[in-house]
Amino acid sequence: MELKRTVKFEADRDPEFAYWISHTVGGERIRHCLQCGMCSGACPLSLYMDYTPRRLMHLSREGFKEEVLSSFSIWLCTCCYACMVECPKDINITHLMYALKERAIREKFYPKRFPIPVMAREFAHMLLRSGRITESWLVLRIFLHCSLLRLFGMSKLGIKLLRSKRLRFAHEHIERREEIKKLAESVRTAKERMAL
Amino acid sequence: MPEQVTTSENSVRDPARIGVYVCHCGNNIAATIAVDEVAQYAAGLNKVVVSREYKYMCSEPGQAMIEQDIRDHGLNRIVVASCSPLLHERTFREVLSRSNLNSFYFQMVNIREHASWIHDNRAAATEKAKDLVRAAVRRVALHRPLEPRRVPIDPAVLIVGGGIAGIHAALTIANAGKQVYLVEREPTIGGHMAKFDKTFPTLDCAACILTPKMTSVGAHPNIKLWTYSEVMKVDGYVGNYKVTIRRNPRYIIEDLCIGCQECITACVYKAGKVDDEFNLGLSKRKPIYLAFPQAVPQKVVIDPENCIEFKSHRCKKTCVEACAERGAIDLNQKEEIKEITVGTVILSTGFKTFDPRRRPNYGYGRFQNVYTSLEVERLINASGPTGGDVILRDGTRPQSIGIIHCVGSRDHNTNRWCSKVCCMYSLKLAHLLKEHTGAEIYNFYIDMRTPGKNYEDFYDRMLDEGVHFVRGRVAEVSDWAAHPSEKGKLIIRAEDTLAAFVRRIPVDMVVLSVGMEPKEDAHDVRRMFNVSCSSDGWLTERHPKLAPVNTLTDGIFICGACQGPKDIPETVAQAGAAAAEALSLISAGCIDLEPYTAKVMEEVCCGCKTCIPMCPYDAISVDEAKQKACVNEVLCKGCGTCAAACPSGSIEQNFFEDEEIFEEIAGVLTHA
Amino acid sequence: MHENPAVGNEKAAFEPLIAAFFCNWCTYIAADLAGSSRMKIPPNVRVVRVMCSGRVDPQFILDAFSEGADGVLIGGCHPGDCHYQEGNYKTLRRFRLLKRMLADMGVEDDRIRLEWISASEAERFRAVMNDMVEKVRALGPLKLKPPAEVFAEEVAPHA
Amino acid sequence: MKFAYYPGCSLRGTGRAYEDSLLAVFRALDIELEELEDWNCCGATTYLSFDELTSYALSARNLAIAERMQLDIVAPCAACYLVLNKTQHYMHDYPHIDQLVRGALKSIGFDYKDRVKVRHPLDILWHDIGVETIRSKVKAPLKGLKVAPYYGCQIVRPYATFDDQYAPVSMDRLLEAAGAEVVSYPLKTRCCGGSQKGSLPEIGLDLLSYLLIEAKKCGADVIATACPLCQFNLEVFQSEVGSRQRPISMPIVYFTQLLALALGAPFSDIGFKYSVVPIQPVLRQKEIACA
Repeated sequence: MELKRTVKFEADRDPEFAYWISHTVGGERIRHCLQCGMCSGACPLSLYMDYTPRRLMHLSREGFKEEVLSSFSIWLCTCCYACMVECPKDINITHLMYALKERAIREKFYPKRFPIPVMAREFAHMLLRSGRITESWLVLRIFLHCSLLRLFGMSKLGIKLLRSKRLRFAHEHIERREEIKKLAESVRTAKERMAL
Repeated sequence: MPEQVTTSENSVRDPARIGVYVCHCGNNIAATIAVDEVAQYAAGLNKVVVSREYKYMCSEPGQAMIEQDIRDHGLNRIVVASCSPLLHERTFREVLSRSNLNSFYFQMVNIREHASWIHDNRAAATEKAKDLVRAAVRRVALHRPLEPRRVPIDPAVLIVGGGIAGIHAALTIANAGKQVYLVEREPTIGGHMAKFDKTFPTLDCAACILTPKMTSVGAHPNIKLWTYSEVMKVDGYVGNYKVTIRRNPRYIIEDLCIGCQECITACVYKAGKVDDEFNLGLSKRKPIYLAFPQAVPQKVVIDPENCIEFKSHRCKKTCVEACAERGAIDLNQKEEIKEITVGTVILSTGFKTFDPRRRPNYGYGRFQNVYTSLEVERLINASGPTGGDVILRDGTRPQSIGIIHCVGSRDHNTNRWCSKVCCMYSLKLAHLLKEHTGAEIYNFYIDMRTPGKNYEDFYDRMLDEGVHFVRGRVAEVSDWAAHPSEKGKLIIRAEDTLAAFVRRIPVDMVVLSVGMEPKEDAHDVRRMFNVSCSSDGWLTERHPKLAPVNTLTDGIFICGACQGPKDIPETVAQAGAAAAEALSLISAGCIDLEPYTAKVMEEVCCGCKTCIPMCPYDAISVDEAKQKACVNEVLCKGCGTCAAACPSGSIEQNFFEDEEIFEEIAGVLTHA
Repeated sequence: MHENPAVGNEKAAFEPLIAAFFCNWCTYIAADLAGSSRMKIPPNVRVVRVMCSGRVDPQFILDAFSEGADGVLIGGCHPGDCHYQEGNYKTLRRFRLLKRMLADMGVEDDRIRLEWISASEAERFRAVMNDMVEKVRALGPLKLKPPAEVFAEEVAPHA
Repeated sequence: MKFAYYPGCSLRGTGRAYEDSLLAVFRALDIELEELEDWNCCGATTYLSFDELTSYALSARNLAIAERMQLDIVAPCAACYLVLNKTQHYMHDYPHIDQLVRGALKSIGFDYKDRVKVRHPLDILWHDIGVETIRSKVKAPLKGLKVAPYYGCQIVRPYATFDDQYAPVSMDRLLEAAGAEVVSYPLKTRCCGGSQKGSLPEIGLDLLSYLLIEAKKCGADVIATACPLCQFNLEVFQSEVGSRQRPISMPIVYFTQLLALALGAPFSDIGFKYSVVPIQPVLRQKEIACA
C-alpha cells in the first residue's frame, strides 16, 4: 500500500470551475446544497460511485476540478432523475451531471477506450450525419473503438438479436439531412456570439 | 390643478416654519445617499427654516436637536427623513408634543427601506431622497392640528386556542384579576402538549406539569372556558371588540355533568369503535367519550357522526338512563351563539404536524410499522393505547428503530423551514424508546440543532447511551430486501455523509419526526382578526425583534406556534409576553387611535348619498333634516374610501386631505 | 410643464418616473420588507402612502400623469384581505373605469397598473417594480393627446 | 382524436415490438396517428452529455414539425418523451436557450410558437380514453396473468404531470382494465441501468438482477415495460443475470403488447415475434389464446 498526500492546498482549487458550475444551467442553486445526501441515497448507481453525488456537488462548488472531472461517478449517472426530484433544495443534479460529462469530454478527462464518452461521440456523429440512429451500427462502432475482444464477447448477443430480427443493418436517415447540419451550425455560431 | 377645497373653520393653518432633519442611520442611509446634499437641498426649499443632517435622528441627542430648534427658530412643522414611519413615526410625534406642537404637524420620509437599502446607484438614490423630502415639505405645510381619538379599553380579554400558550396567557391575566374568555375548538384544552409523554431536555412528564394548569383554568373564577367552540365573527376596534362565538352542541349539559363517566360505561357499544383522536387512531373510543382522563372540562361529549341514536334514532339510549337522576344528557341540544365584548385579543391557535403521506418514499400509510413522532408519544405514554408498552401494529416489540429527522422540514418539495423542535424531540424519543424497548436506535439527521439551555448536554447524553447517529437525509424506506439480513424488515436507505457512502439499515420500526406547519385555516383566522400572515401561513408579528407578540392591529396579540415553530419554554415565554402586553393596555385604561377619520364639509355636500354604500362600517349616515351626509367618528376607521368616492369632494380624510396628497404628488414628481 | 431630467432625447437615456400609491397595511409593508431584505429595485418609483388603496381618488392618478409621471402604480391588499374589509374592491371598480378613460386619452395600458401585494410578498413587490419600470421605459415618455393642463380640468370632474 | 406519432429510432430498431403493438392498440381505440413528417432523432440522453445546446435544437425540430402539422406529439419511447419535454421546459426557464433554439429553427425555416404538447401513450390511454372505455373494448381479458408494471425512470421523472413520481399507477390501471392481475412491484420506478449495461456490464447486470429477481419474488409471470431500453436490457441480458444466480426466464413485454392482445389484435401482429424470451408458455399455462 502506497502513501499519498491527501491534504489540499488552496492552490489545488480552480475558482473558474467553481464559478462555472454555479452559473451553468441547473447549477443556480448549488450553493444552497445542504449536503444532506438525499441525492446519493436516491441514486441507484451510488452504490458503485467513487464520489457520491453529494460529494460531487460540494467538490464542484468548491472548485476541485481534477477530482470531479476525473471521477468515475459522472460516467455512472444514468440520468434517471431520482436525485433531482428528491433534492430538498431543488438543485438540478441530473443536469449538472450532464454538464460535468460534457466538460469532461471537452477537456479529455477520461480513461482511454472508456466506452461512455466514446458512445456519446459516436452517437453525436451518427446523429449529425444521418439525423437518426441505427442502433446496430452504433453498437458496432462503439465496440470497435473500445476493444475488439468485447465485441466478440457480445457476438452471441448479436446473433440472438439477429435471430429475433431486431438488429437491422439498413442505415436509417431522414430526408432533409441538410437541416440537421444547419441546426448544428446555427447553434455553434449562436454559442460563439453568446460566448457560451 | 384641482380647485382648493374649502376647509372647516375649526382648523386654520398658521404660516409654516419648517424644520427638515435628514438621518444617516449610521451608515444604513449615508452609505448610498449623499445625506449632506439632501439636507442642503432641503434648506433651499420654500418655507424651510432649518435643515440638518445627523447620525441618528431617533437617538436622544437627535430628538433634543429638534426640540432645541423648535424653541430657537419657532418651528411649527417638522420633517424627518429616516426610516419607515411604521418604525419611528410615533417617536418623532412625541418630540413635537413635548415641545407643545401638535404632533400631526409632522411628516416622515422613508429614505431607508424605500431608498438607501434598495438602490446602489448613489446619484439616483440621492435624487430620489430629494424628491421625497421635497414632497414632505410641500405636504407638511398644509398639515392641520389633529387630536388623536382616545378610546377606553374594555378590561375583558379573549384568548383563542387552549393549548399551553392559551392556558398560560389565560392564567396570567386571570390572576391579575381580569376577565378572560378562553375559546377552544376541541372538547378539551391542553392542545399538543397534553399528548406528549415527557418533555425535553429535563424529561419531566408533560401531564404532570400541564394538568395542574389545566385544572386551574377550569376552576378559575375569572376564566370563562368555552371548549368545543369557535369564533365566528369579530367587529369593532382595539378596546372594544365585539366577538361572536359558536358553541357546538356536545349534547351534554355542562353544568350538570360531573364527569362520572357512567354514561360511557353504559353506552350500547361495549367496546370502543371509533378512532380515538387523542391517541391518533392508535386506539378506539365510543361515540360518547371523554377526550382523555385529565380532560378539562371533565365533561363527556357525544359525537353525532357515530352515535346510533343520531344515525337511526333506534338506540336504547342506555347513556340517558345511566344519567337519569342528573339528566345531564340532552340529545336535542342545539348550537349556542355567544356575543361578548373584549378590549384585547390573544391568538394562540397553535400548529399542525406535517402529514408524512406527502413524502410517499417514507412509506407512511403503506408500511404499518412506520409511525409519526406524535403517534410514538402516545405509544410510550403510560395512559396511551398500549399503556406505555411499545408494541407495533403487527403485535411485535421492535429490536431496532430508525428515527428520521426533518420529515416535512428543510425541504423545497414540502416545507422549506426548519421546524426547530424536531432534533430535540427526536433525541428525547431516542432515549424513551431505548428505555422502553432496549432496541438499537438510529437517528438520521441533516444537521443536529440543539440550541437551548442544557440541550447540548442532552445530546451528549444520547451519545453516551449508544444511540447511532447517521448524518444523512433518508432517501427511502422500503420493504425490499437486497440482502438476507434485510428479510422481513423495513430498510432505510441513506447516505452516511460522514462516511461518504450509502448505507442500507434494516429496522423493525420507523419513526418519522414530522415538522410543524401552520393550521390549515390560519388564513381564515388572519382575515377574521385582521392580522397578517407570512407567505408560509404563520401569523406575523409587528416587529420580529421589538414587537414579537404584537400585530399590526392594535389590541390583537399572538403567541405560541401559530407565529412559527417553537418549543414549550419559548411558547410559554411568549404567552407571558402577550398577557403582559394585554394587561398593560388594560391598566392604561385607554388608547389613542390615529385621527385619520373622514369628515364632511357640509357647505359642499349635496346629499347625493354616493358615500353611504362605500363605508364598510356604516359610519356614514344622512342627516335627513339637512340632507347632508355625516360621519360617525367612533365607527369610522379611517380608510378614506368615501373621500375618494365623493363626487363633490366634500368628504375629507384627516391627515390625507386631497390637498395634502396633491401637494405630495406634485412634490415627488416636479423636480425643482 | 415640468423638467424631468430623466426625459432625454433618445430613448436610451430615458428613465421613467413612476408614482406609486401604496396602502399602509399591505403593499407599503411589503416595500419595507423588500428594503430590510436589501432587495435591489430600480430608483424610478416614488411612493405616496395612503391608509387604504380605497383612498386613491382617480384624480390622484390623473394629477400624477399631468405632473409628469410616466406611469402610475396602485398597490393594495389581496381581495378579501383588505384591512378595511373591502376598500380594495372599490378601488378595483374605479380602476377599471379609469383605465378605459385613460386609454381614450392615449395613455398606454402598461402605464397604469393595480397590483395586490400582501405584506409578506417582498419578492412579488420587487418583480412588479422591475416589470413596470421595464415596460414603461420601453414605452418612452408619456405623450398625452390633449395638453395635460386642459385634460385635468376636462376629465377630473367626470372621474 | 389525432396525434403526430413520433416513433424515435428505437421503435424502428430494437423496439419494433413496441411500435407494432402501440399502433394496434391505438387502432383498436380509434385514435388516429400521423407519423411526424421527416422526424429526426431526439438526441436521447446521450447527446446531452456531448453537446447540450445542440441537442435542444435537434429535438426542437421535431416539436416545430408537429406544430406545423398542428398536432400534439405522442412519444412512446421514454427517452424521446423526456427529451422533448425537457427541451420545452428549458426553453421556458432559460431565455438564452429559448433564443438559441428559436434562432436555429429559423435557420431551417421554422417559426416555432411553442403550441405543441408532448404526450405519452400511458397519459393518453389513461386520461383521454379512460379505463372504463378500454375495459368495455376488451375482447380477450388476460385472466390470471400476473404482471409486474415497470415504469422505469424517464416517463414519470421529472417532468411528467400525468402520474405520480413515486408511485405511478397509470400502467397498473390500464393492465387491470385488460383483465390482468397487477402485482405490487416496489421497484416499478427503479432505474434499469440504461446504457450502462453496454459500457459497464457488471454494474448493469447488478441493477437488472435486482429488478428481475424482485419481480419473481412478487410472483409476476411477466414484466410490462414502457421503454425500449428497459425492455431490451431486461430481456436480452436475462441469460447473463441467470448465469450469475439461478437461471431466470421472465418474458419482458411492452404494456401495449398486453393491451393489444386483450383488445383482440392477432397475436402474430403485435411484436411477440421479436421476443427473445417467449411469452407463449405463460399464456398457454393461463389459457390465454396466443395463436
